[in-house]
Amino acid sequence: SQGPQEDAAPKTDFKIGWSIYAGWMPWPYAEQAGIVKKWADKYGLKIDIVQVNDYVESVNQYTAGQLDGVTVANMDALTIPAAGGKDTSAIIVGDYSNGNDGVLLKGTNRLADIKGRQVNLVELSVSHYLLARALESVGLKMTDVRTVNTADADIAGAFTSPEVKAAVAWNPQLLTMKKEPNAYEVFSSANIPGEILDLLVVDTATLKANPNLGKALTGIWYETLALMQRDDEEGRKARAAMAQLAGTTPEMFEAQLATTYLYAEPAKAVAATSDPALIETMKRVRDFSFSQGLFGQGARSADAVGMAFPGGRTLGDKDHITLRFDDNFMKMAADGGL
Amino acid sequence: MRWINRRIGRSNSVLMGLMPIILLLIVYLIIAADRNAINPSEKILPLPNAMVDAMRALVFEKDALSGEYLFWSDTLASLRRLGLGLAISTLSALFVGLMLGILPPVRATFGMLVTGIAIIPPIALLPILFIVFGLGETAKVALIVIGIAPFMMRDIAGHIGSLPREQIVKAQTLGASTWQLILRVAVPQAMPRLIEAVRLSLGPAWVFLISAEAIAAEVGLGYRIFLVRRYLAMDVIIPYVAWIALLAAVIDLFLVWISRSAFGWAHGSNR
Amino acid sequence: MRWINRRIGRSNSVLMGLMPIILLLIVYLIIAADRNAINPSEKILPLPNAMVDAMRALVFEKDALSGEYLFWSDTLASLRRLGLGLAISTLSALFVGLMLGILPPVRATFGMLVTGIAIIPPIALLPILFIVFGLGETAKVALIVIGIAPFMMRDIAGHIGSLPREQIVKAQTLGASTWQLILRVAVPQAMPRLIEAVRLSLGPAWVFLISAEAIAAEVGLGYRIFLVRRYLAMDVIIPYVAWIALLAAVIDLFLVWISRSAFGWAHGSNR
Amino acid sequence: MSAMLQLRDVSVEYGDKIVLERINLDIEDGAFVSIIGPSGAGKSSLLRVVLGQEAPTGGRILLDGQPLKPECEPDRGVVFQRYSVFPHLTVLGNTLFGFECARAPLTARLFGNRRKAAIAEAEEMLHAVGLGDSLHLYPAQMSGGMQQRLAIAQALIKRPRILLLDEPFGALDPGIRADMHKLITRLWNDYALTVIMVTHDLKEAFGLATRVLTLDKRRHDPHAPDRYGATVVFDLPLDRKRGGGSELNSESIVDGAVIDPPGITIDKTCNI
Amino acid sequence: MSAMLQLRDVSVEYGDKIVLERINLDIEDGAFVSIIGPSGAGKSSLLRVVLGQEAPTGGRILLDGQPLKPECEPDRGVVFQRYSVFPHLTVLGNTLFGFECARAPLTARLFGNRRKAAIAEAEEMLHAVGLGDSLHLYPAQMSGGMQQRLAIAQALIKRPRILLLDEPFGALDPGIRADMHKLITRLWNDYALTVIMVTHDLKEAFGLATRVLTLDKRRHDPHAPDRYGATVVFDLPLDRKRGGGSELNSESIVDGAVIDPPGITIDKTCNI
Ligand SMILES: Nc1ncnc2c1ncn2[C@@H]1O[C@H](COP(=O)(O)OP(=O)(O)OP(=O)(O)O)[C@@H](O)[C@H]1O
Ligand SMILES: Nc1ncnc2c1ncn2[C@@H]1O[C@H](COP(=O)(O)OP(=O)(O)OP(=O)(O)O)[C@@H](O)[C@H]1O
Ligand SMILES: [Mg+2]
Ligand SMILES: [Mg+2]
Repeated sequence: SQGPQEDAAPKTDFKIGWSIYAGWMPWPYAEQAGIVKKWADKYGLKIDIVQVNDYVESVNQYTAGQLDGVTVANMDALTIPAAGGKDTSAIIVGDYSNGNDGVLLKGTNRLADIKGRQVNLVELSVSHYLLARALESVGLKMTDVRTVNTADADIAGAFTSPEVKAAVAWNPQLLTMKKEPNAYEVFSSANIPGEILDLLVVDTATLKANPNLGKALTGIWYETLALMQRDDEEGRKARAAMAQLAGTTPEMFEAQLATTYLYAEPAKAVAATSDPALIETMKRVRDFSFSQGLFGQGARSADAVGMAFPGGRTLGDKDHITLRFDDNFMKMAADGGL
Repeated sequence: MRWINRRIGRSNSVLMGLMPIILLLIVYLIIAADRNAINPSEKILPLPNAMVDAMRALVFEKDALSGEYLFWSDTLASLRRLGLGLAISTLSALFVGLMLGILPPVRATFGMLVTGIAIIPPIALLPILFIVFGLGETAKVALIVIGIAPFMMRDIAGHIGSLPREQIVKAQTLGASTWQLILRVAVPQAMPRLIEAVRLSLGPAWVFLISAEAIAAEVGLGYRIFLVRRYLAMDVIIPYVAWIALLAAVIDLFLVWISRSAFGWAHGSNR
Repeated sequence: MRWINRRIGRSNSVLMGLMPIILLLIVYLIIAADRNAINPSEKILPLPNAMVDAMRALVFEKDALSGEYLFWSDTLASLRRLGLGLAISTLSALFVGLMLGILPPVRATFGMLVTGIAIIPPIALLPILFIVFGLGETAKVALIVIGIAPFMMRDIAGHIGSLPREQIVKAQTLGASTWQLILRVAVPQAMPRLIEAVRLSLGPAWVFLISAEAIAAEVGLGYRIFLVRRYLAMDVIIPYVAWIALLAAVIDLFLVWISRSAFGWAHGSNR
Repeated sequence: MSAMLQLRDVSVEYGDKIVLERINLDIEDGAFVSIIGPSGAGKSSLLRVVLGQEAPTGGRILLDGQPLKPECEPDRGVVFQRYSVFPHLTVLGNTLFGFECARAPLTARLFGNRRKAAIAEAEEMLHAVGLGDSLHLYPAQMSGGMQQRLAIAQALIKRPRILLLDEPFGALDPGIRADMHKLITRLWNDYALTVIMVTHDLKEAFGLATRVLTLDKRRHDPHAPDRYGATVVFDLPLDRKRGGGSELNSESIVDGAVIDPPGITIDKTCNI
Repeated sequence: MSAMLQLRDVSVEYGDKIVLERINLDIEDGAFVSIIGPSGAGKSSLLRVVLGQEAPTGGRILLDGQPLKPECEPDRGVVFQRYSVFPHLTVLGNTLFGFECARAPLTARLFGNRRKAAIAEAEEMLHAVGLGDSLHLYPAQMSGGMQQRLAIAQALIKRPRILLLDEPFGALDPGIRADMHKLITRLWNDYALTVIMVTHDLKEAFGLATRVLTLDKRRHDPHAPDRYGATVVFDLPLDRKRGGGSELNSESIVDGAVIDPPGITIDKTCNI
């Protein structure tokens, strides 16, 4: 059985799931470029980077124990594995969405015009959260719009339909949809910097039993980031390869990276993780999730799921901490201790 | 007595049929209890009490936002779409299947096209479907129809095409025109098969309905399932799937009953 | 001459069959040209030259990273999964269908279960499927099997169940045991129907394959379609779908050919 | 005037197998032709081409001097060897079918008084074939002989110009068979039908017909049995005329049959 | 010793319709029983219950003193009224089927020498029924009479203890029919079979059998035709004995038949 509370025995084979998103493309690139193997060998491990096409399914599979780690947004880490009782550690805070998610309206560039419209979006996702924040910013309530759940793979196609007048989406779909004539981006994650975080999470028990896994993953991540940040031929080549892995052109990929705030240096990531603002953000995300019923029917209060932050600070039920922001490995990377 | 010759009575047959289903339920309960013992907030294989808790709100409580009983409005919306999709598919299958099966020129002209449509996976061409049918109810019904009608057409065409040639000849010697032959010989003999085809298509129809509701919807059984999949709420998904299975089983039994009572000649002991 | 009696020759029939398909193509071209004239960056209905451009890289150029021709490795991967799924479904349909069709006790015990499984939409239970079968090839093949095998089983069971009772009786008077009767009477007569069932299941099988590849895969026709769907790259999707249709049509013709050459007795003019 | 039905060098082949070889035949209007011949000779095949169900592989068939379309017309009625009736219609429904097609081109169903009239006619015919008690049975609920009688009633009630019968009375007991002989003779007389009947019962063949044809192979190559086809080896005009009584003493059959079995003796001198 | 096959108050009903009513019958080992009776009387139904295909609605059937299982056993062979052969097997395959089941319990297929021996035996039987030239045809490629002969060969080759024949020779021409009579008589003689044969040909019934049964309704209510069932109204033992020649002068039939039609005269004094 894959019960997360079990004390996982030390092992050497690990599976890390990822799905296509600008901020996560370093993972498959690292695998193809041999960076994964290099670090895995260094710690005597075998790390399998598994692509799951459907983002929700990748997180579900992680929750079900099929994967040891997965790339996930902060809100989903909270509502799927953590709320499902799976003790999860976020060991890498990779980036925050700085315009990668946006609210689009057709025929108007005033956000307030969204009132009364039907909005297509992936319900209960970060898009939903972004919409809530956008409405809040112009004094509207969730009940002022009608949401229509639309699959992320189909939202670009759906947006071309004349019936659809408003949508919330993330990249790369967002870029495609922006090209639709008459479409305006009226609100984006750039308006709420640092609230939509993209993480790498691993099973806490597995990590405890195999600290080397955390070290190897962190090592892989920052070596790859350093490579892709370079402005020379090699850096360009790396980015072009990632673009291809994402099924797009280098230009489109660069455009997506431009709206992704990558914590390229581990020190910055450590700073962001230990910043009390993160607690504030997670509280807001949590309250939103609870109000939408994302903690399941059993949860009686927003405090049902406990979170831990660097420096021993916590949020919610201290006895049931299932989401831990763990900056130890990023610190090691910052200190060159890997 | 040889196994082929063992006839099973009606009540026995129901009992025996329930056995493996009850067995599966027990296996599920054991595994689920096991997992729940290890992780009290286990989400993937919830225990019945968790399902009951989760469903109670959906079934008995008005939703704060919409003021509706979600479970029932989901059911109603899905059944309406399914019913419409099935009805359109059945009628078009009867019509096209008959033409294909009995009129060689029609078969020559459209047989390949129907096969082609049957073969193309509609979910791959969704964007084009959006353009043609929009995103509303039409699109959902259309996806069901595109998904199952070609299969039904081919099935009916095959059945009609294999009617004994003697019957066709006989009808013509009795003065039947093409139209009369279709009306009085082909249609009535296609009916039991059509019901059979609807029964066989019921599973795929639900698949397409749920796919359609997963793509864009505000209400519906498939909508709810895909929505709560976002937080792995199997305590809602499993009861919903069980409910779908129950609805489908009822429709299935109803179809069997219609076929037996309206087309008894097709069910007589064939000697 | 009455329409029922017009026999169409082979070559005429091919010509007539191509007509509506060519007509559809022309309609597509007109609409696409129209849309492209209005919006030069039209994405949903691309013109053929755009498709050729988009496909050239996939078909003829090695992918820099993997060193593979993407189009061909997609095709290979999908065909392998499809083939495996179809093979397993066919074998299990033959086996289970026979047992259900010919042995009343088996039908009583498992008929309801098979109907139940046929009715439950497997995509609603995807999370459980992937948990049970993992994220590898097994899950994709399993989705195909769960999607189409129950239908095929019911179809074969129905066909075998409606074999003339005289044949079963006759075989027994000739000394056939249950096993011999299955082997020599039921199996051979189920074969042409089985091929027919595979043909009818081909469409659904592609749907399930693509659904599976949409969720978890790194290569495959459905994977590519869903990958580029994010960018609304219909210039890749449409050729891919056309290719799927072509592959399916070839498989279909191949199955017809097998059936005709191996089971000629089932295709003789029925007098 | 030339014969109504003319076969000119008609041959039928199935693949390599030659079944009928260069058949030349003239059938006059109002004839009652019996066809006899060994099993597998091609009697049913001959009926099929005359019916228009199949086109002959070679030769021409003329009806009233016009080439026969390879299509079945309502001027020809048929009773198939393997009596086929519509499984989804009751006895009455099967019998009414011909009327409904003729009298209701659009709906192929009759209502009200026209339906009553049609039913009366159908019931009379069904009584004549002994199915008066079984009006509402489906074919699957009937015995072989009953289905055969239904097929006969179905074809006879239309009074087709040419009636093609393929062993129509094979599955009937002598009593009913005699009734059938009377019935067919009466209809042939009253409606000027032309009848072509395949039978294995020589007495029936000679008793009812105005002409008996024997179909058989003229040549037989034991090493290549499919090489030569059958043709008309004997063509025997009889002197029975329309309007005359049946040559068959049906009475004697009825008397000597099931009702009174002890009366039957096997008469060795009976040379049929 | 009691009779091999005993029917005690056997009745058969389909829904409300009473078909057979309280039939009591003893059939001795080695008997050749012909059953005659009007169409729809229940002859085929009687064969079906004796075969074990259907259980009687009432009464008991004993075989060798044991209750008969409602199941078909290989000790009983059958030729159905609507001759049914396996459509997916050739003539040879259909005939070999019985051997293959008996001699290869696992594969139901014979190979090598055993197959050769079986084929030789099958070919002999097929020659006897006149299908020696058609070994590799499928049923769909054969005429009605050929299919019927195949069904006969298929049943006879197994030499079952009890042979049930439902109008086995109905679709055959007189020449072949005479051959069949000889064949069945020879097998009945040589293998001590018990034969129960339904036929409409009285000459056949009386010529071949040691006993003739007539099945008919004893009472008939014209207002409720389904009210009363048929039963055995006559039971006639004949003096034909196993080993004796056929009472039927087959020679005369062959002589007087198709080969030489002009020799045929309709003998009005012939009282069958
Ligand atoms: N499934 C059924 N339902 C209702 N009635 C039936 C069914 N099967 C047979 N019968 C009736 O049983 C009676 C006897 O049928 P059976 O086939 O035994 O007659 P038969 O003596 O063999 O006649 P034939 O000489 O015409 O073959 C018929 O009147 C028929 O209508
Ligand atoms: N589809 C076919 N393919 C090959 N041969 C065929 C086909 N149909 C019929 N035949 C052959 O044609 C010949 C004549 O068949 P037909 O049915 O006309 O015979 P028949 O004279 O009616 O015989 P019976 O008296 O037995 O009914 C047979 O030898 C048969 O094998
Ligand atoms: Mg014939
Ligand atoms: Mg009978």
